[in-house]
Amino acid sequence: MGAIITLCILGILLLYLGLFKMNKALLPVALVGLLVALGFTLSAWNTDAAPLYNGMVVFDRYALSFSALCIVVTALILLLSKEYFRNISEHIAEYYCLIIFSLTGALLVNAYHNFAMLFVGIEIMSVALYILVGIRKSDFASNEAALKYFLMGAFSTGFLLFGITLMYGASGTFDLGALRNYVTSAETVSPLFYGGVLLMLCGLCFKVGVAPFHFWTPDVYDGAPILITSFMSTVVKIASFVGFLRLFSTALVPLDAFWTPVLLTIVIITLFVGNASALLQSSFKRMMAYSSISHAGYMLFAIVVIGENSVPSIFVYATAYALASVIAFAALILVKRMSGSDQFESFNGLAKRAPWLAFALTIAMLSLAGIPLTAGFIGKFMMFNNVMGSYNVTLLVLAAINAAVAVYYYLHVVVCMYFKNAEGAHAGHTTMMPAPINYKVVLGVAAVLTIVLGVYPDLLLVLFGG
Amino acid sequence: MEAFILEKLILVAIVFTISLVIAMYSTLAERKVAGFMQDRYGPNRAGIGGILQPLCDGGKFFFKEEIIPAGAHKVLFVVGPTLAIITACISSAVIPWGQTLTIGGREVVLQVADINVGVLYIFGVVALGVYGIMIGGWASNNKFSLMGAIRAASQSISYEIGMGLSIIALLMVTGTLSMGEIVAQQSGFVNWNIWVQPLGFLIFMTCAFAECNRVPFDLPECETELVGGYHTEYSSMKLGLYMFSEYINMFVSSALMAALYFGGYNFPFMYELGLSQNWITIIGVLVFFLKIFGFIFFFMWIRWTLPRFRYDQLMNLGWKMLIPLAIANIVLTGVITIIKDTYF
Amino acid sequence: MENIVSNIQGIPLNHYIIFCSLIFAIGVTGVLIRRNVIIIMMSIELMLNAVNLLLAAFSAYRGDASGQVFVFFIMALAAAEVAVGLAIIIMVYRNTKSVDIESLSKLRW
Amino acid sequence: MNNLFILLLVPIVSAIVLCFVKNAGIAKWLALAASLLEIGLSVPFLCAFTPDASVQFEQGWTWIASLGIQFHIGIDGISLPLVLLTNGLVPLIVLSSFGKSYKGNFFALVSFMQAGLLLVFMALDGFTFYVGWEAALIPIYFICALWGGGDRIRINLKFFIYTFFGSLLMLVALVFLYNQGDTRSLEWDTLVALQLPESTQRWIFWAFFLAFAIKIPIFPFHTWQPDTYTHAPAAGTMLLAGIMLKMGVYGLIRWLLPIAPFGVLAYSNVIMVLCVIGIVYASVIAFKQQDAKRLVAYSSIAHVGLISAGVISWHEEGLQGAIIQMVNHGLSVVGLFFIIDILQERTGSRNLSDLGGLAHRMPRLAAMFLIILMGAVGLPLTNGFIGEFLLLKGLFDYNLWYAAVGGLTLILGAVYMLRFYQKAMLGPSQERYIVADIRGHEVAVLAVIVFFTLFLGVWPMAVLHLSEASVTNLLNQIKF
Amino acid sequence: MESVNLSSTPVDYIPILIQLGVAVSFGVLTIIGTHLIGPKVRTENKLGAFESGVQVIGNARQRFSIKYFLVAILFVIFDVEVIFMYPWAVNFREFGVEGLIEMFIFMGFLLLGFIYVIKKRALDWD
Repeated sequence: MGAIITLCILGILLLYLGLFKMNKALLPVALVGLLVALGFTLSAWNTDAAPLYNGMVVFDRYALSFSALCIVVTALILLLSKEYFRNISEHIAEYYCLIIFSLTGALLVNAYHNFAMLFVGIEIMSVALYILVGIRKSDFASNEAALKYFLMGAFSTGFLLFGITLMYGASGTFDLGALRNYVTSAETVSPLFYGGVLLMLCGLCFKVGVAPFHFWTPDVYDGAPILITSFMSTVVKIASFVGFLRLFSTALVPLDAFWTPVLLTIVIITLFVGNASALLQSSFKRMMAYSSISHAGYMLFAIVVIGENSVPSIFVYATAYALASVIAFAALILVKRMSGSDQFESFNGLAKRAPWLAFALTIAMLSLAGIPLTAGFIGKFMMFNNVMGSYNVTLLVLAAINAAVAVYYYLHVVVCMYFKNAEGAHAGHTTMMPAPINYKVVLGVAAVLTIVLGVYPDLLLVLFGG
Repeated sequence: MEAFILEKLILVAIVFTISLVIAMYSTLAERKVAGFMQDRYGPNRAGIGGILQPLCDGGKFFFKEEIIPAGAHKVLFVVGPTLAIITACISSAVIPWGQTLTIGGREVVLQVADINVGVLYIFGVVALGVYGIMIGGWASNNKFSLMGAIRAASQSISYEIGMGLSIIALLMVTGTLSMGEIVAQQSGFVNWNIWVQPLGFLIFMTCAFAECNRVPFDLPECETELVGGYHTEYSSMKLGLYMFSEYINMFVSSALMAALYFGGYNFPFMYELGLSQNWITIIGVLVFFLKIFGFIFFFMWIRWTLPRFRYDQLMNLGWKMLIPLAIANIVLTGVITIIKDTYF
Repeated sequence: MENIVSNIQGIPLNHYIIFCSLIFAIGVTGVLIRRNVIIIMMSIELMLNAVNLLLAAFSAYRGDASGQVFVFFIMALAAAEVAVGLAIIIMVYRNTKSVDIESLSKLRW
Repeated sequence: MNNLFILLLVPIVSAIVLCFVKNAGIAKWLALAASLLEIGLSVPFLCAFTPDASVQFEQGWTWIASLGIQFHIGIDGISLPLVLLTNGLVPLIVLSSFGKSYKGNFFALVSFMQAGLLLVFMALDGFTFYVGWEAALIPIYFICALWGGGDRIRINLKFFIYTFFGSLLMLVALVFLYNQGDTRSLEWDTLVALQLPESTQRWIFWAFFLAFAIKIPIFPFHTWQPDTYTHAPAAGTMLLAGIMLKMGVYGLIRWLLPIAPFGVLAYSNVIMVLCVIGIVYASVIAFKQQDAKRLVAYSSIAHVGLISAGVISWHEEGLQGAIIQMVNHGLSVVGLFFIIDILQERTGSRNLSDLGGLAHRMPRLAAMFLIILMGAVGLPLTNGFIGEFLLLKGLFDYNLWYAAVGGLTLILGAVYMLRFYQKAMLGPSQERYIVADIRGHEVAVLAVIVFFTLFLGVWPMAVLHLSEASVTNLLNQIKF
Repeated sequence: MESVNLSSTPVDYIPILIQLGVAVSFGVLTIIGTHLIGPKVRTENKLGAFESGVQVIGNARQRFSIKYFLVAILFVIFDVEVIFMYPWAVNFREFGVEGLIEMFIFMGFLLLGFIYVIKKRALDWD
């Protein structure tokens, strides 16, 4: 809880720093605040995890680990923001503040134990993002993305709420624990409850952006400023998944015969739609958007087959995915700053101009593709393992096919960087303008972490008492 | 059940008539007060001392030509004033006019409806009031009207926050949302809420002025700038309805202030004089109306005393003065109440 | 409270459920078929209000206040959402001079 | 001193160091030194190895404790020849690139790949094996795509995705196996002891087989191979053909046979047919080739077809033949590709119709070429002979007809290889080429290859006695 | 205080409906009445928009200052926050000191937002 309170105060503090024209202090203060929040999160690690505040939130290890991940990823993203926001607009403090608030919402979603907190968390997270997506006020794409995100977000919230309502109508509670009691003890679960589960599934699928509820994702990810896209596709996505998993693993497991087929269908559609669409993209950013859809499909594996391994596997997968995404988007920011485009072509010849950047991006892509010795592989292995636990061989083979397809578009950017030469205006540049130090730090940290986790994943897994 | 409905029907009819009559005569009173303040007579031709003047005005409204401008949205143009008068008329439903009156063995409560969320009801209805103005102003397709309508909307929502916050402090004292309860608690004289909520009352009153679009907050219709504002294009009885609704609003807010802060029908020594219940009730009603008239007079007094605000002053007063003050009032009330409860 | 509960319970629960589902469905349909952004937003509000109503009904039936508290949360956050949404729509309108969803076609799905 | 992990560590360290070396001159010497050090380090293993069935020099650490995954390496008679082959060929490949001006990153990739290959050959844990398997793929992809020619991007992407898809299937199978049994483990011992039901073994077989078959490549899965070989840089081709395809064969022997014996049994006829078709088909195609590199590429398909058939034949001779032939094929194919590279460098073409009559201008090359060629064809007293003989013997024991058709490989191989030699070296001399004979590092590389070609031809037991016990043990281990 | 009548039945709302009915009929009847009684002489000038006698230029339904919009948004937010206080205020004594502190924290955040809005000059009309 300390983390959430810290972040609330931090957000307001940032807002007021901006008010008093202390823009230079924004980033350091934000990072220190995140550090404090991380400290709170980690210090609660060994305490008893009982639901707090009348069962509203629970800070078990599950919540804490994901909270820590979200905080770390946010810190990495904020490190990238130094010049980024300044180029967009003068309201820098507000953006920091909104990101922090969004993170607060994410933490709340991580730790909810009552639907009220799930709803509040999701809303805090999303409402802040609606604004962030549209921070390029005069950029039409950004406007459009903001509007679409807003409409879709609000729409899906409606589904989520109706689902919650029906479940409440059937069980008379919003509390996850009580809900579980209801599901396990009631002789016949009311049909209302089933309807509620379905609607909630729809709502949550909208939020995490899996097919067939994914159609907003590419547009929004594409239209939003890159930094915000990276935040959305990492922290927000992870938090939504955590909320998703918590609901199903805590309360709805006994009903798995009902929702597993539904979810299974969704997973398969997601994998194919995400991959097939990503294959066709000519823009790196859009490719990342679609790839995030297919990764959402992989992460759903952990929910389709809920078991003791679900949490660690989704955690490792999410970590790998988040790190790789941060690298990818950081690289994209740098490349776009130079070439003004987020097409694959602008990556041409990057290996010559900025070898280390290209190297880091290659690691990220390999990690996303799930090649061994990167964190992505461990995530994929654990996910596969998870599914295999219930002998879903067919699903696994489909996943393997998709993973092979995915390699194609992940390597596309590697191909551009290493094997193609820059043409046109940038051909003359033998070196790119050097990346700012903060980018170097972020890229370095993320790349090293990706490799280290790929080589020695026990660093993370030990958290879950393996 | 039938008796209950009949009783309420009669009560509604009486309340309705009274509010209409008061609204009508407020116009006369206004002019008379103006005359008094400006050292002149005011209307004095129709009837003795101009007593028939409102009737003449009303008649004139009816017989004037009604004009619906060519560019106006026909339906909304008519809906606007209708909505305004409806909301004005129904807000008085929860005000307790007096205690129970025993007529032929039947106890009649002099309150149309004693619902447990009376205060919220009033707020809800008052908030609706702005729609009438907004719709009418927009439908007119006139720049002045639109201007006036927007100003009205903006002003009324701004002051609604202050009003809500000031009421919260009052609710902390009363512990109930029922109008009947609130007034019943203020029996006698020392129990009046004004003694514990003076600041709240001031805020509430200011906001009430603004909600009624009365001078000094009558920017939506200031004739010197906006030529009547939202009702520039209105004529005949539709204009009349707007004016009616405004005066009824004034009447209702006066009643509200009297009921919430000045004890409503309660008067000093009401139980000590040994009067029978019916007499207490009748005197109470008279006292209540006396208080209402006092407030209406106050409204008019202010009108002819203070100049109109500028728009920025208006917004500044609402947002930067009243809201912080109201919050401070809540904090103060909370702290004092807690201290009082704990230590005394 | 008992009184109001018994009165609400006078109406079968199914009626509330069907009624609210209908409103919700109307909202969903509105979102899906209307092209004016403002109307879409209003449809979304309609969905939320269907939820509110149903929550209140359930809450009354179960004599459990938590449903009504939830309604508070929904209202508050819906307000925040609307505030942001309106701002976004204004921003879009300033750039495109239109509130038609069809005009948003720069990004293609 | 016999620490296998150090053997792995040396190439990794050298790869990291080489990453930072910009100077081409320093880089190549550094790379050579590292690979020679690696040989030096592997010789003690050969000496200390006792040729019995046991797994030796074992080393194991817990890798991912919570998943029960080990980092487990060790060597037995089957892997030792391949480890030695890898370590032996890498310096040759490095040396063969001395003529080019590769920078440190090239050699870094080669070293990294060497580490991956070694890991594959040493792995005794499925996870370790898979990691090595993929780790070897990344550098070769970069080597081929960065320094290759032709439509390298498309070709190599195809190669990568093709093989990656195969390995994903293997991953699926591994994950499945991981979930079998009482303890979660991917240890080789555990997996072999699983005794899965036959129906399960059947699909496990296909999952593994596809991964290996694509890598080897066996007939219908070979389509990536000729293009990739042709357009890769010489060193890349050598790595691919010389060592990497052995990963597949090794996988068949090490993992497929013991884990899914019933699967092998059930489908061995199918596989055999595929192998045999591959042999004939590739030989015929090779005969029609004008591009020398393509010719050798197809010949390679034919050879590995025979090797795979030998493995599948399930006889000691077949397996022994497969092992020695892997070594032989590695040697000869590296030599051949190097020779082609030399020819191309000198003449600017590797098209057979452009070449001719080079023998008298390059006598040393011609001689060495001939010996290596003989080895590839499988003439007695060269290394290829004993390998092919054993393979055919195994095949013969399995089924006469397969052996008969498989035997064509000898005849057809002789035909297209000799045609190659004749077109390139003999015949009317093309006056427009001013070519110098081989020298320096070229001689060194070829001389080593020639030496081993003859050495193994004379004394094949050098390899065979290493693996004999292990192969027998493997065959005994498999219970039907 | 003992006789606090917290219950409210739908019957209590019937008088309100009655009053609503009366009000609606009054409004509608008046409108219809004037429509029937008043004279109708339409001229173009009379039906045009009134702009103090000046020639009408353009449509009246045009964009207006963003400030009004800002006020509207702020109202929506603050008014909803105020709603949260009603239940608290009514039951204020039961919640005691703890409730008071909690609400003060809530109001503190509200106030911080409010100060931010003022500092950002969102409410300044120039």
